[in-house]
Amino acid sequence: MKLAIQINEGPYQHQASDSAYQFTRAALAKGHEIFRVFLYHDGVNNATRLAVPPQDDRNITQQWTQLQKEHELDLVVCIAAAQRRGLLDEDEAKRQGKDANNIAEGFRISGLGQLIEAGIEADRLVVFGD
Amino acid sequence: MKLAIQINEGPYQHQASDSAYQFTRAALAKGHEIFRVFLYHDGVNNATRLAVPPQDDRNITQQWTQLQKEHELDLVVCIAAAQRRGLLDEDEAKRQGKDANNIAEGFRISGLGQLIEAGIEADRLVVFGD
Amino acid sequence: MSTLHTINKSPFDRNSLGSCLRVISDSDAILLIEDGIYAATSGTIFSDVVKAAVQSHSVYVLGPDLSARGMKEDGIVEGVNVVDYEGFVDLVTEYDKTNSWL
Amino acid sequence: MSTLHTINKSPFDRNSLGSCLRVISDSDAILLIEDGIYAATSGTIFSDVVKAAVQSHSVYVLGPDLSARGMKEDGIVEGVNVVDYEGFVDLVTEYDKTNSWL
Amino acid sequence: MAKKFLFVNRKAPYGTIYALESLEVVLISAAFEQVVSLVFMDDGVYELTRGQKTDAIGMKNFSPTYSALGDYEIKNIYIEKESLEARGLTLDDLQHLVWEDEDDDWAEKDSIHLVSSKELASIMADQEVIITF
Amino acid sequence: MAKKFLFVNRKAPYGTIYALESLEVVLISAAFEQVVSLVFMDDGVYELTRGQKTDAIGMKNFSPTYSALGDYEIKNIYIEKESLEARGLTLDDLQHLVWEDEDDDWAEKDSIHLVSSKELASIMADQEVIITF
Repeated sequence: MKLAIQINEGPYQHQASDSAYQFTRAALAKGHEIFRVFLYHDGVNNATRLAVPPQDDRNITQQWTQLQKEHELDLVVCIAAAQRRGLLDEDEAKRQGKDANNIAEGFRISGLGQLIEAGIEADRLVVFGD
Repeated sequence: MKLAIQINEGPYQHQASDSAYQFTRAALAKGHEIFRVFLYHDGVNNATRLAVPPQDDRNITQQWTQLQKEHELDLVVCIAAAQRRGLLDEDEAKRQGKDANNIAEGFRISGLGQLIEAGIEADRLVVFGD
Repeated sequence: MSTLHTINKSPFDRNSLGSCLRVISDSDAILLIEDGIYAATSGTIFSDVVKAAVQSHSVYVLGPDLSARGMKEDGIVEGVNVVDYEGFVDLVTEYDKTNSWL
Repeated sequence: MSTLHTINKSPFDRNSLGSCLRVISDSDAILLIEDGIYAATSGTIFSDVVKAAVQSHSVYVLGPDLSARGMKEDGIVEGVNVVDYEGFVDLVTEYDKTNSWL
Repeated sequence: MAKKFLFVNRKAPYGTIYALESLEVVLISAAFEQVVSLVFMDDGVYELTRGQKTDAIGMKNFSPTYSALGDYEIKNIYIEKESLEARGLTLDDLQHLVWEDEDDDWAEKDSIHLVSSKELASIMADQEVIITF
Repeated sequence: MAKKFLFVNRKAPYGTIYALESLEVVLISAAFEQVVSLVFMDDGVYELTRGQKTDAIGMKNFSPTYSALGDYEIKNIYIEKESLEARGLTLDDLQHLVWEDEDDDWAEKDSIHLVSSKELASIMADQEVIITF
């Protein structure tokens, strides 16, 4: 089946991203297709490449990046939510006149329409949040 | 009186930082001293210089930077919380081997001890969060 | 159209389970995850709510979240079924849609 | 040592007001801010809780948060005092310490 | 084939951003020609109160945007009666949202429907995608 | 002059980070030679349950760290009875936290004190700084 995932909270503060990651791995292991993972609200903060969690803890962003590589996941960061919270890619940084960007490998920034499209195209949408 | 402030949530998602800002301005206007503003948990995300909120909305980080300039506020970002969440200054970025940093003007990164010190030195500690 | 309702909040902290139960349909099921798993434990002031829910609906609890919090599978309300993440995925596909009570 | 307790959550959403009232001391006061202001409004299922609290404690509500949410000052429980951010600062200095029920 | 989307609003405005960013999703959804419905229940009913004035908290008042929903052809707006009553509110305390019926000489019609929990249950059962904020 | 610090833990572990980051604050506070007390109430009592196993959720099990509190001279740990009872728990369900009394030939003594809401009220009243997580 085609599943879509929405994540509403940032890494570590809430379990949302961890739960979504475990769910996504289990779905892939069972042979389901993940149509898209959409990061909304503070969920956009899962896409930063600047985090340095303690060595004995998981690195949430790297887990997603790794899963993206293995399964060509479509990890989409909502542009409106990202702009508010300071999550930028190179193009966005240029356009906004910012001197740095912080997006991690494997994520792409796009519009809210991508969430609605996921709702239309996927057989199921599962939301993780606070 | 000497007041200290703690902020536990990031910008926009919760009202915490807005409430803390309005409270801090009112306290300064009444002649109180703000010993320190300590950013903990997701509160560290208030210190990013990469945010681009909509033009008709407030820019939370810039509000704090401006207030810092006017009143020489001590805006401290907790280093442990910041590392987890990807908020870095130039030194931290170098030490961690990261190719970018995202801290805004007027904030400094330091240890959790700064919160305890604020509790000891200030006459009152007021916490804003979720 | 059947619905899988997920609840991720402790019933002691928030009322999402109560809201869900107000508008749940006969063919729907409930899955307790994250801090929502405490609703499934026996002997609490909310156990009766869950006991009643089990009479009319399938109620599931995510085992990994139970274990993480030190809650034992033999200490949960009778009739609540324990599933792992694979079971979570199966439930999502089995019901026509999912409603996450965030 | 007197305490100013701040409550920033809607009583419908979370139980922080209830927890605060369980351990509050006689000389303490309560200030409702952010979504906590809904507890101060009349005619709700929580109004009686606040009416009782007003009998034994000073209860304040932050006016700016009331107005933002379209709640009128004449629609709040009798005995609850409206303050602005300056009043918030005064309360913090007036009581020996602050406890934020997050 | 259009899908039935339901957006459920359960959070008060301003204390958190969910109400505002939910509204942004709803407005975008209108461009996709799906069947869109909205529910306001629990603290979500507070999103629609009249007379919100946010100057003193320094935040943007986004409540006027709800009145644009009709222009976006979003006219299935359900308010749970039980949530309103628990909060001592009536429909008169909320904004009056309308849409213009093209097939009826552009007559203004109510978008808001007051429903019981029981009615809401069957409305929710009928949906294909539900996003709760 | 040492101040009386109280850290109040009200949140369940793992669902949010507050319990873990609260513990980090508590451990740091020990270095400042203040009078430190801890309260576990509401869902905070769940932080101390025995036998937490986090492998299957991919998070770090931080519950063993509580047993180090004694080594940091943190021995005033109060558990609210009403919160335990509402959750069907007893002290036997929680970790047994102890400290060693230097003045009593390093005898192991209980750090945990079960208190009623009323007793807790006077403990809280007695503090100079309270941080609630």
